[in-house]
Amino acid sequence: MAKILMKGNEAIGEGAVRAGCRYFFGYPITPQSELPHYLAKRLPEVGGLYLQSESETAAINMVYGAAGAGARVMTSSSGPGISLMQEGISYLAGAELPCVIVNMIRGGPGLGNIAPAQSDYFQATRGGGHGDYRVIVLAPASVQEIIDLMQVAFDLADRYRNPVMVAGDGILGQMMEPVELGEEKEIEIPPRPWAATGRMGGDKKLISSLYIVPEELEQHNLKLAQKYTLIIEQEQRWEEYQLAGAKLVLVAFGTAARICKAVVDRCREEGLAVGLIRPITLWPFPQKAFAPVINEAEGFLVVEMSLGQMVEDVRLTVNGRRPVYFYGRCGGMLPVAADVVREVKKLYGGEGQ
Amino acid sequence: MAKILMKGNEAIGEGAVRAGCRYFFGYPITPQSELPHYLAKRLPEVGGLYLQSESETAAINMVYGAAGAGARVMTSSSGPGISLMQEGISYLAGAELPCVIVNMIRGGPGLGNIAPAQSDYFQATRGGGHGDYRVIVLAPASVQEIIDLMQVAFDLADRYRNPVMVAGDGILGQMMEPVELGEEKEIEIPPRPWAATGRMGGDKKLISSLYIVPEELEQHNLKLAQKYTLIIEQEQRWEEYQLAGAKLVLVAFGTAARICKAVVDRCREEGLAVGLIRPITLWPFPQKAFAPVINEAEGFLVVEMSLGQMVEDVRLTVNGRRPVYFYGRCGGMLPVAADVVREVKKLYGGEGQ
Amino acid sequence: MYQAILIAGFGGQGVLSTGQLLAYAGMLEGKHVSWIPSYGPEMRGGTANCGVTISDYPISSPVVTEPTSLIVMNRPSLEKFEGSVVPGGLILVNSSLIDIKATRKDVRVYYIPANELAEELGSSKVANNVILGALLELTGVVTPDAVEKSLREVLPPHRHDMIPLNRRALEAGAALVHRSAAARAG
Amino acid sequence: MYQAILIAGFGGQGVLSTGQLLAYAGMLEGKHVSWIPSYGPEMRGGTANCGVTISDYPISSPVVTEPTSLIVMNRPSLEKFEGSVVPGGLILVNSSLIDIKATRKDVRVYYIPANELAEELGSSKVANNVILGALLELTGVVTPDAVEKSLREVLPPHRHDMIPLNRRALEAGAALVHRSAAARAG
Amino acid sequence: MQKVFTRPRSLKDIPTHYCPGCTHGIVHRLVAEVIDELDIFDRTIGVAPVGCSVFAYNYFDCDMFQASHGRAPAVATGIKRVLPDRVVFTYQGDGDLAAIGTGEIVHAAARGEKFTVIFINNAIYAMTGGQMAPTTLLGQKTTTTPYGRDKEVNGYPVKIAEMLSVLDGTAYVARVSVHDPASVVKAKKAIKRAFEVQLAGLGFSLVEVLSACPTNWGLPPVEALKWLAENMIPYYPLGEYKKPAEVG
Amino acid sequence: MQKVFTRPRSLKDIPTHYCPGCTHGIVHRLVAEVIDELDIFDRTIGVAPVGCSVFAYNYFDCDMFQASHGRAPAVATGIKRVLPDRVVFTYQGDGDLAAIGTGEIVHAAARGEKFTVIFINNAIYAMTGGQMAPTTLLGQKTTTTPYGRDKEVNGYPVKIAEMLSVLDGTAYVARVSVHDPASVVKAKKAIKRAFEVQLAGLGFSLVEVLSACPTNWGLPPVEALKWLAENMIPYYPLGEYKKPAEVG
Amino acid sequence: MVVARVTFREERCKGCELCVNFCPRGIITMAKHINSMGFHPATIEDQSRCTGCATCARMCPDLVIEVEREVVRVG
Amino acid sequence: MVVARVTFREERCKGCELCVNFCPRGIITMAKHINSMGFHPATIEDQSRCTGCATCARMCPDLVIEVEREVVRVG
Ligand SMILES: Cc1ncc(C[n+]2csc(CCOP(=O)(O)OP(=O)(O)O)c2C)c(N)n1
Ligand SMILES: Cc1ncc(C[n+]2csc(CCOP(=O)(O)OP(=O)(O)O)c2C)c(N)n1
Ligand code: SF4
Ligand code: SF4
Ligand code: SF4
Ligand code: SF4
Ligand code: SF4
Ligand code: SF4
Ligand SMILES: [Mg+2]
Ligand SMILES: [Mg+2]
Repeated sequence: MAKILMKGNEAIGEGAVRAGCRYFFGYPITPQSELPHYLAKRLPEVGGLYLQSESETAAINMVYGAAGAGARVMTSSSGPGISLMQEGISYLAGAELPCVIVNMIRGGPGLGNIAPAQSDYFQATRGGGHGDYRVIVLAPASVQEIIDLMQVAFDLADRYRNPVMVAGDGILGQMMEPVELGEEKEIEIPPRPWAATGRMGGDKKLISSLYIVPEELEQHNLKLAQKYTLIIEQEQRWEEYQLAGAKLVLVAFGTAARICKAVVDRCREEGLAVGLIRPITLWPFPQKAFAPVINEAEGFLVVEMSLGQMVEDVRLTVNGRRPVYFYGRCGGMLPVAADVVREVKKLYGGEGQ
Repeated sequence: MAKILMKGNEAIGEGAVRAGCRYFFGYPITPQSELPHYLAKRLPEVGGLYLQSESETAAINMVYGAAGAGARVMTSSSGPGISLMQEGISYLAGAELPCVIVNMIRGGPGLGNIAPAQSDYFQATRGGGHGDYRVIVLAPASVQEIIDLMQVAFDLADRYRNPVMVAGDGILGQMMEPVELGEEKEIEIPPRPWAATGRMGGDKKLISSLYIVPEELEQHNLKLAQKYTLIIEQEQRWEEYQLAGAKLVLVAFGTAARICKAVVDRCREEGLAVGLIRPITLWPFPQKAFAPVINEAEGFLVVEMSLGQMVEDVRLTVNGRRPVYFYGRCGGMLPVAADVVREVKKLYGGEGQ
Repeated sequence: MYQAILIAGFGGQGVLSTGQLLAYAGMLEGKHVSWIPSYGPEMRGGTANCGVTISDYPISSPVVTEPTSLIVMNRPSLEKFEGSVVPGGLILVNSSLIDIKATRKDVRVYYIPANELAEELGSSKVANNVILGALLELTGVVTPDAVEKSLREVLPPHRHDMIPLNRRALEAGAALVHRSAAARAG
Repeated sequence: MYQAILIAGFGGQGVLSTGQLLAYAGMLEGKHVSWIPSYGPEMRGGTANCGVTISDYPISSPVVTEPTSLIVMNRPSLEKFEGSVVPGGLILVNSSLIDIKATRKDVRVYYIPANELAEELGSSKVANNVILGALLELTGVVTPDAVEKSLREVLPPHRHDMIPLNRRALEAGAALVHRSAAARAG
Repeated sequence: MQKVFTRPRSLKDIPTHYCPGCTHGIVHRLVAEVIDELDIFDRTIGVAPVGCSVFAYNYFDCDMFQASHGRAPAVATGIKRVLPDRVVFTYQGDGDLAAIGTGEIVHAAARGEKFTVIFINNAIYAMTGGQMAPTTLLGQKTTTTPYGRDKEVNGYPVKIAEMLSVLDGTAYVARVSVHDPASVVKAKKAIKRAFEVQLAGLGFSLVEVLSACPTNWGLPPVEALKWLAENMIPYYPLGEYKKPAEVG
Repeated sequence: MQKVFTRPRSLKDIPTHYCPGCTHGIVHRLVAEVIDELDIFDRTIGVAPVGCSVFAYNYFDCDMFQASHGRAPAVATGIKRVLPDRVVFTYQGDGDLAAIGTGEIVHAAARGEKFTVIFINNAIYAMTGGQMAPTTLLGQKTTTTPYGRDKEVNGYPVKIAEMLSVLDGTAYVARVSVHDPASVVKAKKAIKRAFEVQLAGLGFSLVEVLSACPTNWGLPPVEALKWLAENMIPYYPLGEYKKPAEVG
Repeated sequence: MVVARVTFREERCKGCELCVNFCPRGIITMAKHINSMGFHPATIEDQSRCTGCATCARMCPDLVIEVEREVVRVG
Repeated sequence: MVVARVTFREERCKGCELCVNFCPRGIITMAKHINSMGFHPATIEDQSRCTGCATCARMCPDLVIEVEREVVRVG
């Protein structure tokens, strides 16, 4: 099939529709507006529903209702709105409901600005809400990958009965790239025997995260923990770029990773053995990606559009065996390839820090 | 002065009043209810205001208004309510407003239950809201310490113009212990030249976290980062218990730390060289506490009322130099001293894991 | 001296305030004390219990999971907590309300018809104090004087006329176990 | 082939859609392409620019910080972005709207009275295409045919009658730089 | 002999956790009776958020959702939009609906969501220990208005039925009470109408029920009902505030 | 010659970021004129949340707070409770006040908070790109109602002035417009009254201003004002919905 | 004369006395003994005076009361 | 005859034409040239016909217009 040129935000919408999502509840916020605009048009075409909620808090709870009633459902927002969803996300995780939440990260804290950033990494991977829970976090780096990962996102949500977050930034959302959409397939949504859809002659079903007896809540927590362990084992995803023989390994995701690819290219041109690990799942963090390189690599340079958040996961993974350096831009500023190359050269050979 | 018997939740209220706090905005939730009850009575006595807000979201924004207008102000909640405050906390941090936020942590995720837990550690220390920001987090372990730390909390908030969180749990809140309140002092609140109190002939003041130009937001972020670095240097607090010669060092805070003290006592009685580091500041994490013991200690055992959150900070601190073990109870269950002793014995001498 | 006392019963039976009174008395005697409540899943009406620790040394953990003494005011509490008492510990059973016996052999168990004794004194409301008196007598954890003093500080002035009755209840409980101890000895 | 083109001007001057057109054409020619917008602090009315990358190889970074070619439609954009162009690169200045000159000496600079040429063709709306034609002529990044084909796919059918005019605009731009190149050569 | 009064099948036959004399129990029964009478049990889905009725999911025997505090209308919206042929109701307290959940209830009403809200106004946050609710009366003492609710500090009680009636999306809004047998009969009628409005697809329906909380009011149950009649009803007049032409 | 019309001193003398013909500019001026006329500039504190008027803090020359989306009434409550002798106003859009901030505005009103709300109803989320607001009219096309607002999907536009008037805590509620010179004069009068009500300590005051967004309505400014008059006013009748006896 | 029967499911009674208060015949009283939940349960004194009006049942929050009545078939 | 003067602060004008539309005298028009913001600014054609009613200023969202009027002192 022919390629078409598409914005990242629109690709999220189209990817969701093609993954069988028929319900969107959300509240407008920059820089993800093209997504609701797209879905407001597109969902009715496929018999779906775009409903603008009165707030992000309402949106995430509509998602809770729709997911509990058995639908493939999603919402989308950015920083401030995602913060408002934290209680709801914690409930979704607690009640084990599948859904997809998009966060097009912007500059923070507070109102900050609408420029691209990655400073919601902690919130996404550690759980910005209360309690012990985890959300699977996917970080695409191109418009084509958005299309592909939306299917993955809905599938993972269903497989593990867990919220999945797709984390991008304003650049990914507004950038246009060619995409191959492929045939539109009839999606079969896995059966949901647990959904509360009215008894209709069957057993009573309950959607809840309340376990008033501590012994029971502990059991529930341990059950969730088991699930999370399984996800850590099975679902780590990453891309490797020029890792062969790399002495310095860059680690970056999303837009920062694209810039880092350019950095790797330039460095390799200049004969510097630099490679890149691009986490695609931010949680579970792709620790497996590090095992094969840790012996050869002399160090790691984490590049983020933040003051340094993923760098903690890299440090936890490397666990003191190699130095881990950090380079970041923040507040909506992008790392410039030339600056990162300079940083690489400073570190190269281990003269860093 | 004579001691009086006081509940932890009430001590928070009394401690706040004695620290010069005159404004409380909050929404009821178990297990911190005694605090609003106490302040609803107490604040009017000292010319202060207890105002019950329509929601936690409103509460934290009332705090924003009151703090920006120059008041010593606090709010309080637990898990679900704290999650709803995340956007507001991010705004407070972004606008650099001083205030105190109490979280009496309960079992999660979702509605969970009302039993004591520590599973909001990530949320508190990593920022559950969006953007790069930090909140100073204090974790008292006794009613007397609550009284003392409330003063510290308000002072730190003012010194750094930053929100301070006091993190307890249902046990700390509902437990009664004797406290020495001391003389009620006239508190002088530091001047707030930045507060927006009406121009009254002076310069215009603005309370805001909006920096629409990325270059400016980056500068703002870097300024915040500098402040955070200063806090990390200056404000690490912890208690050491029986650390001399400890081969196994327990690390625990709050209620779990009290249980661990009993564990240390029993172990020492049995001749096992076990000690305890009790972080009082959860952020900044007291990394300095580890330097003196890391050579002698053969390992660390982190005990939490969660599935393991602070353990990441211990791992980041120890950075692979010693094994770090974890023991936790969750869902509102408490570690039982005897069980932890058993765990210690398993690990003692390094036969662990 | 280290005593960890667990007091358990129905919500509304006053187990929480009895525990507070005990802790208060310990404080007045210069001991380290802590009091900690625990509620059942029901918001009210269900079971309630509290743990009181009184010690000569700073209290590491206020959580009473292995009590040295247990006071039980209803049957479910006896069934639930009997096993947790340390060997050699003490169980005080309100036999006015509990129709079964404890099964532990390695602890001392006393059956106190607290409600009946209290009603004899003039008010079933002081049943808790009867049983508390027995505890004081058997453990010496605090003195009855300290409890009386605590009452004076805890009760609002208009209810201070209740204090003599409470004192008599303490004494009745003490006398009972004294007698029964004597009986045993005899 | 690797071209990173930055197109900058006021919001409302159509710089974003011109960039999209270029990217589309690149895609139709089987190239790797990306388009990325950037807005000024103002919600609207302020400055706007977009970066288009067209390459024979997969595009690592879509962010155009060091353009090989720069098209500027207003004075602030020239002032802001002139310095970012790679040495040896290209700057196309819409001299109908910009009354200053570029200062760089290590790049090729062309001044194109795009609005005037467009009005000569019949509509000032095709000014962007005039300047785009010049870019195509000077860099060969895509063919005018590909742009025409893109227009056919991008424009709604009822506006396809605009395509010939757009094509003429491309050609006018091309001719101009052709001429000026000839002039230089001459 | 014929049974003239027996428990509705839509309620599970287990004891509730409610306090003696708590009228939550009466309202539960009325809702269940209506579900039985309309024969919709099998396709009914209930939503109970946080409040004393948080365990309602144990009592109503239909499919149930436990929702976060105040958000039941949003959850119900999600359910009903996915399953438009099911019958959906929420059961919310006054802290829940009239405080934290104000945005959700106003907008569900404005959107004309086709579900039914049972709104228990007991002038208190009961579950969390008797704090002031938005509906607490002036002068009423609660754990957070120890000196009585003062309009200068806490403002005025919120009249939900009146406020929501203003919205074009509401089809049926009534305020009832359960403080005596006659009121109970009327309350049931209103609840039935609300469900009928939903079944007819006419829009949003809400029944505000004045309800007693003997425990937190500090009154014996019989006294509590008297207090309700004497204090709440004058401020919260009973009646049907809005009804569609189609309904009686 | 005497100046009969010149800029109020409460507005900073800088250009605004508003689009051509955006009536946010007119309302800014009216508020500033009222502040000048009441001579309260020095003790006035404004609160502007998110929306096209997010930069209002740059224009009003008094002390200002930038508030999170929808929460200006909560922020203003915090300010006014700490500084009861200051004059506090919020300036909020319809997305802000009537959607995400519903809970905050209803409860500030119910509490009778003594500040003034300027509520800009332009039937759209302007700042974020023209999405449907709760106040968007039926049939109106926006970026999220590409087929026109459909009551079956999105329900009915919310009438804020009417709804808040029901609350006992509101002292002054009016709806005005700025679509022609006579309306502008009336709008200013209402804004002045609202501030006077605050100064007199009578309670909560709110002025809903029907305002044009030519950009997102896709109309030239003059057409936009006509559209407002012909479409918005019939659904949102102008007038004083509530006023205290003390005020004219 | 009406033939009616009210039955109290004693173990479910919470002793709230609402039935006592609202029975038009005033024939319900609270028992002396205590049920398994610790409450004095409601009980009917004189079954024969009961009209089967079900007022008690209607006011009982705990579904303790069931009411039966003789149906008089006319014709 | 009224002596009045309207002054347009040209660089602030966004060319919205509201003043043009509402001037009762119809004496405001849009200039051919473009100001620094890129708009055709409003301008007055015949100052002498201006009544100084300030309608234009009242409708201008951008405070472009200032109005002066001769005060006729009576007596
Ligand atoms: C976000 C959040 N905030 C607060 C609470 C605590 N909470 C639980 S129920 C409740 C209010 C209960 O009052 P109401 O809704 O009137 O129900 P009632 O108990 O009176 O029946 C509160 C504040 C919570 N669970 N979640
Ligand atoms: C929590 C949160 N959600 C969403 C946004 C994005 N947002 C900013 S302004 C706005 C709505 C603006 O509409 P309105 O309040 O009507 O003001 P207008 O722009 O129309 O003047 C939205 C949704 C935000 N900043 N914060
Ligand atoms: S506390 Fe009040 S509302 Fe809750 S169950 Fe008891 S009486 Fe009912
Ligand atoms: S988008 Fe609309 S509301 Fe915003 S400035 Fe432009 S015209 Fe005004
Ligand atoms: S049925 Fe009527 S008469 Fe009989 S006991 Fe009940 S209320 Fe009394
Ligand atoms: S109303 Fe029901 S619960 Fe109350 S006393 Fe009568 S039978 Fe018992
Ligand atoms: S002052 Fe009146 S007459 Fe003069 S230009 Fe303005 S609107 Fe026209
Ligand atoms: S109203 Fe103001 S901005 Fe608009 S055209 Fe007239 S002078 Fe210019
Ligand atoms: Mg209530
Ligand atoms: Mg708007």
